[in-house]
Amino acid sequence: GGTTKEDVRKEGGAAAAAGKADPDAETKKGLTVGFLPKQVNNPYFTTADKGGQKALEELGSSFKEVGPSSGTDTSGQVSYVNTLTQQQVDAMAVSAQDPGALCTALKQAMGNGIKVVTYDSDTRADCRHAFVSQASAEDLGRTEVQLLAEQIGFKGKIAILSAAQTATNQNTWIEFMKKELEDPKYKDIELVKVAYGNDDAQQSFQQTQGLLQEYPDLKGIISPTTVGIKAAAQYLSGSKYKGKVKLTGLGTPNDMRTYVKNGTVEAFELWDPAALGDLAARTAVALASGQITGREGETFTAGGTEYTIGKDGVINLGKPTVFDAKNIDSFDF
Amino acid sequence: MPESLTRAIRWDTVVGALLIVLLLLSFGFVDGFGNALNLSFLIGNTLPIALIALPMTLLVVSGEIDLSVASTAGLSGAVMGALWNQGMTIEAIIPICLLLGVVCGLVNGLLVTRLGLPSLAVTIGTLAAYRGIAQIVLGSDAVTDFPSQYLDFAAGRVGDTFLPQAFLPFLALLAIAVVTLHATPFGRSLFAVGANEEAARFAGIRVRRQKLLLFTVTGMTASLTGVFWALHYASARYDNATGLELSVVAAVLLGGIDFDGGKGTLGGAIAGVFLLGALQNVMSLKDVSAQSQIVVTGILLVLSVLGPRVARQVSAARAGRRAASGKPPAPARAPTST
Amino acid sequence: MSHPSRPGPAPVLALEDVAKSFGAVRALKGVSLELFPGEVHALAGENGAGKSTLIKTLAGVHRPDAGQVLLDGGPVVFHGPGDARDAGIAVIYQEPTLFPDLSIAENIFIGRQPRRGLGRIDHRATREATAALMERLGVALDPERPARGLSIADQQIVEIAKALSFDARVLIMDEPTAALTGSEVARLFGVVRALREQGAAVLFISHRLEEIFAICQKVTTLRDGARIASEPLAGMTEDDLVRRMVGRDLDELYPKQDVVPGEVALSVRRLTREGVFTDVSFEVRSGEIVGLAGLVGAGRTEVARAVFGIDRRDAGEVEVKGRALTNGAPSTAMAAGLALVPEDRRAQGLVMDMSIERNIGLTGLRTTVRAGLVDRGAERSRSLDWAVRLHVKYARIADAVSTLSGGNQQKVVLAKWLATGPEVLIVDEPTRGIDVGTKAEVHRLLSQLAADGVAVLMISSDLPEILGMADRVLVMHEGRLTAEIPRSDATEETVMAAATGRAAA
Amino acid sequence: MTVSAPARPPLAEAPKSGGTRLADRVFTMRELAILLVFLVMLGVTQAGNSAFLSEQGVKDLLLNATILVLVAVGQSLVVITRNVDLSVGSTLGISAFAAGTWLQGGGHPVVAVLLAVLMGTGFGLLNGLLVSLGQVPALVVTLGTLYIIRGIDSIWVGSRQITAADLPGGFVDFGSGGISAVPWLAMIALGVLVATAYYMKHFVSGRELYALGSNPEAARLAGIPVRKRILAAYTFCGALAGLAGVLYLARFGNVDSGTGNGYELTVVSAVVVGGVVFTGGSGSVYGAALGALLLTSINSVLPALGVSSVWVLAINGVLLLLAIAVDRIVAQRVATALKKKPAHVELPRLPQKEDTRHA
Ligand SMILES: Nc1ncnc2c1ncn2[C@@H]1O[C@H](COP(=O)(O)OP(=O)(O)OP(=O)(O)O)[C@@H](O)[C@H]1O
Ligand SMILES: Nc1ncnc2c1ncn2[C@@H]1O[C@H](COP(=O)(O)OP(=O)(O)OP(=O)(O)O)[C@@H](O)[C@H]1O
Ligand SMILES: [Mg+2]
Ligand SMILES: [Mg+2]
Repeated sequence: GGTTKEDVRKEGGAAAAAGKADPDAETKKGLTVGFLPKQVNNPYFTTADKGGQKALEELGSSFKEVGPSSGTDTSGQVSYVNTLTQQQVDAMAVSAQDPGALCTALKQAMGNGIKVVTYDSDTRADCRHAFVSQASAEDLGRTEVQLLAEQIGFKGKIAILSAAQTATNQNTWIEFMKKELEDPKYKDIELVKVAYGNDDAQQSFQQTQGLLQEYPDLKGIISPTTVGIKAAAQYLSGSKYKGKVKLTGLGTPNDMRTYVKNGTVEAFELWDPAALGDLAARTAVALASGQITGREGETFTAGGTEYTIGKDGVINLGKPTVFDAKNIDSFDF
Repeated sequence: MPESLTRAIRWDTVVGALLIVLLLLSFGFVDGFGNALNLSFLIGNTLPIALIALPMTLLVVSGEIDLSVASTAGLSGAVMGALWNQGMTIEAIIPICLLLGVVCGLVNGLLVTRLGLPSLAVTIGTLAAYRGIAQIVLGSDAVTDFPSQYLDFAAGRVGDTFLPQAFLPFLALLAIAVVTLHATPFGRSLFAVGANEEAARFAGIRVRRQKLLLFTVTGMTASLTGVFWALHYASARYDNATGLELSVVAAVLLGGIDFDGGKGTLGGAIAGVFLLGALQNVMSLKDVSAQSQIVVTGILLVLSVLGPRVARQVSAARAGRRAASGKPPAPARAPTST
Repeated sequence: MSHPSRPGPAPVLALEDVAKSFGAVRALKGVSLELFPGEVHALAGENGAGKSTLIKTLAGVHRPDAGQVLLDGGPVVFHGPGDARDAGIAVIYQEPTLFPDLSIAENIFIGRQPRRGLGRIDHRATREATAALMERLGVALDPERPARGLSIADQQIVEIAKALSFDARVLIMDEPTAALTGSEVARLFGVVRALREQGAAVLFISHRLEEIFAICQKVTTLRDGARIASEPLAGMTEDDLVRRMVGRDLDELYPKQDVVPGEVALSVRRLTREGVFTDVSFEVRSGEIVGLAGLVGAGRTEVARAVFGIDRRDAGEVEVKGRALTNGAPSTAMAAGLALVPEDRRAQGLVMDMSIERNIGLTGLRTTVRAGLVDRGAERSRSLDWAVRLHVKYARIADAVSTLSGGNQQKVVLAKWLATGPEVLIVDEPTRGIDVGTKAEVHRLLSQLAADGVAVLMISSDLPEILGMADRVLVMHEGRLTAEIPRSDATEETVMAAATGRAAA
Repeated sequence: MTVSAPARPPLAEAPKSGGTRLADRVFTMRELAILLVFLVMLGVTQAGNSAFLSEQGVKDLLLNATILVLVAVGQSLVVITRNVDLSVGSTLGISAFAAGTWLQGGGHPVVAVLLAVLMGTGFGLLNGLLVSLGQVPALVVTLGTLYIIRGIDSIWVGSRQITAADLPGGFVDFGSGGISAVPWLAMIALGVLVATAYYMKHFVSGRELYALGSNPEAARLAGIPVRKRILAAYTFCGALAGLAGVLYLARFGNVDSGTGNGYELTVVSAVVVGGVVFTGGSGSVYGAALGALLLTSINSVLPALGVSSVWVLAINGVLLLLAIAVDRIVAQRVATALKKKPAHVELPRLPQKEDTRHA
């Protein structure tokens, strides 16, 4: 008689949030908040963390950023959680490479009185106080399908070019895309394949080529990853498929500007990463000030907007922005 | 070269000394380094590298290399997750994973010893293959709900001390490895195999069998590491431990193990592993950025080979001077009879 | 000028009071030497006397610690082997230095290939020049064949061809004949004589004294790094020369003891390895020394390898003391009491970077064990014991064997195998590169072993050694045993006849 | 002539009959084996998907291979000298970024190419100096410089990136353009490949690279300028990595601090698959290039056949193993053929001693 999954399930998990929130508590100053992105030197995270830094300066607290130089170095990220714990920051904002791997270290941190906010990419709910979500996964998934469907006239084969197969957020969005496609108005659209480019330019390139060779009558591609969409756009713009195969997904305006202008891409979307960092920072400060504890239903104000904490301590940033030839020049990130 | 033998011996003591100096300095001057939690994290995070470094050192001494270790670890973690999801008991899963590691190692070993392929090439191939199989087995799942007594063992400490519980079994394995390499006939013959395989064969050493055994043990240790990794980080994913092979290789090289085979000590290799681990820990605490840490690691590696080289030249020059000064005055030329 | 008094031509190349040390070892202690055009000069001395070191100093491999090298009477400093080569000095080193991946032609002409327009290599001319050289040496090696897998003898031939290709003013040869049989040696000497007549200066090293007397005019003897004498050979006897080298009179060179052969210890039946040798059967009895003769490439070494299990046999059986040996398993052969002293000491006999102690200890790893661990004390005393018995000249037993002179390395190989206390001993060119004094030692040892009941199979290209030591001589020709000649009938003529296939069975 | 031996066949003729062809076959057969594997793979894929070898498909195949071919050619030179350069990925990344920064500032593309090549040359020189002057194991040194260059790159680049928008349009178009199915980039790579191969076969210094990889000690004794040659091989390898960097920029229109990360294993695989032996002295640049072509094509073949991405990695690994195993078996066949054929063209009837004496 050993231990099986069933036995463990019976034990049940522990809830993270404890204590009582005081919405009227004063916002503390002089706090230190450590940002721990999936990877330093990643433009997306740099923009996000800059947003966090700005918010913290505004609130009179200080900012620091640490992180591994590789986006797959999970053990490296764990040791950085440990480093922040040792340095006794007041709160940390973490974008987790792995939902489970950081748990032990994060729990140690929470045990030492450090408030933990995850942003962009979550861990298990019991390993942090709150999660700042870039946009509701449902919104993202559904709007991307809507964007593409309009571009291809609600007809034809489409494919998805994702990042790694394990990317949790990608997978959630893809689930919602599939749900959206069940709507009868998409009855002429067929999702033929989900390909994985592992957030690597060359691999995303070759996956795009493969999709087009396998389905020569492909009408559109959704790539819900900034690396993937960029690589796919670069490939399309240099091939005979330029303008014929529609491409949309998540991308940054700076990355995609050329391709929107040269007609490879009509429209794509993204939330503002700086706003994400900003909210993560403000949530961290609110937690450290005792204004919230991460329980469902608590509310707090950040940058003039009131946010309500949803189920499992999730806070949604809002709707993503759609970029196209008309508005793209007014963004710079 | 006589120096090259003594070089290995000297270099591993240098690395050991460096490690001690670093530890002493860090205890004294780095905030947050000396507390039990940090030390346990430091050791816990370094353990996977140290574990794999044990058989890797033996393998490298015998003139081979296994780059597939990280993938084997990932595969065993993935299989562990998949079987766990199937509802098997953890007590049955772990032996299966170890067995799987044996098979992985055996495949490497057979390809190298039977087909005579270079191990570097073979294990680059299996590096991809094993990781790929892991991906097929577990897909995008991340399994986290392993039983807490196992998780606690893999992440927990001995009482209130800084020692992770898993460190004690590691010490036992280390002792076994040291004795095997440096005191048994088997280990001793590995040095001969690494330095001159043909001469070893002529001396009646069963080269192929030994190598096969080493690859198998390496595979098993790698899968043990994979199991430990999944429990330590409470997460079984197909991409667990990606890139670990390079860390192991770097640490082992730093410890003075010669990749041409036939040279090195386990003490040096393990000192190298913990030196790198401790250095990274200290640098993080000191807010040295990840990028600069990479540069420091690189410089350390270059110095680890240039250092002994310079030391050798200095000592050779000194010996030459000594010999020259001890020489009697040149004798008068012997008369030639023709 | 070193010798203003001397009339006649000036020396092309000379050493003046040259000293060279390796750490604590003083390999050369103020040695002088002069090489004149049109003269073959011998360098004689025991193993480790400093001959190779002297040659490497002339060749620019080593820089002398003191003293100088004179070229055409003026001092020169060679910064590397390239400088010496450019000065017209061609060297054959003691150990072959070939590039296994390159063809024989490229091995010979590397760096000096004939060119055509724009500095491109003229491959055809290279090939033809090589073929011409081979013709000159009377050996039909294929110029396009890669050097990998050439037998030691063939390697030596390529080395000789390389040295000849320089058309050098000075030709230096460090034991070029050690691996060659009589006919190739004769051929080589023909070429050397021709060169001498064309005015080249030649420096020649050999432990076979008859060779020195056959082609040299002058001899310089070294002992312990110091020059003993430099004198004309005319009027000297072999004993004179030996006395200068060793400092005493020589023991009998072939101290063969008469023994009554015991029972069959090694039995080889219908042994075949396809394409290499066919249907080889013979027996060796306890107490017997059986010689295995043949021309270079006849397949003797291959037979020994297959008997010991290094190579797998395609057919046939091998029995040691009635126990059949597993195919391709040297470890079981060793367990049965078989030992093989291989012919290529660097590649097969020794781990060059390992200490003398551990090299000898390598064959005893399974016997010098206590509680599963290596018994270091026993290992050291076993190694010391044999190193002393074989007069290995070393500084410390923990030194790497690579620091030993060639002959002393050979002794370590012997020690390594004798230490196993074999019942059947196969020695492949056991005295290659060993000086006369030690050679007698080795012979006495083999003789003693036989007297103690060990069965010895001795492969040698040194015909006098075979004739002097063997109770029985087996002769191979092109992969087959062609004759078995009892000691009483064995003469140079009978053995050569069988070896060249003229008396094929 | 010292000796007359009428019984022997004329020697100058003998090699031409069997030897030359055999020796040539030794070298070409290994490459043929890889080529065969490659062609079979293409054939199977074409059968499964007729769009695969369309004009666009062929162009894609060639484009995908270009960068790896260049780096593999450089790497093979280093490996032939019994060394290795693990830092090529880092060099590629940093050179690409340097070129990108130059172009971003409005620089001329030709200068950008020169800049990248120069940068690569510099790092190659550094590696070469460390390895040849220090006479230390190349694996360790270049693993060290891999980290160092990568670190410097990340510190310098930070989170900046250069995208197609920052580059002159002509430059990016050049990256994907060409004459029908043959891209410009592939032509550059082919030019470099053929020139290098010709140099390696027909120039003394090229042959010396083989020699010193085959037996370094003998090379020293033969008076080959060992350090100079090793230095040259590393410099060339670095220069090609730099060139590959700027082509990468043209091709992908995008660089950041992660560009070229982990590339060293791919390059080493390509070289090994291409039959360049790690212990030095044997193999050819054509083999390395074929290895690169094979490896990159696998990544195109699998998606084209509609194989799920989940399987790609595993199949990749197995194919890699298969390729080396096939190569090995071919090599063994050749070795056996060599062994069966005696070293001696024909065993000469050795003349009696008296015959030679009369010289
Ligand atoms: N590289 C080296 N390092 C240390 N000692 C060396 C080295 N080379 C030679 N020696 C020592 O120098 C001495 C002379 O060696 P050398 O090789 O010149 O002898 P030799 O006369 O050629 O002997 P043999 O007949 O055995 O070839 C020996 O004691 C040897 O051990
Ligand atoms: N390792 C090897 N690989 C390939 N061919 C070899 C190898 N060793 C020997 N040969 C070839 O096999 C043939 C038989 O060589 P072998 O060494 O057995 O002859 P031998 O009678 O012992 O002569 P030697 O006097 O050279 O020792 C020769 O033509 C030789 O070139
Ligand atoms: Mg010598
Ligand atoms: Mg032989």
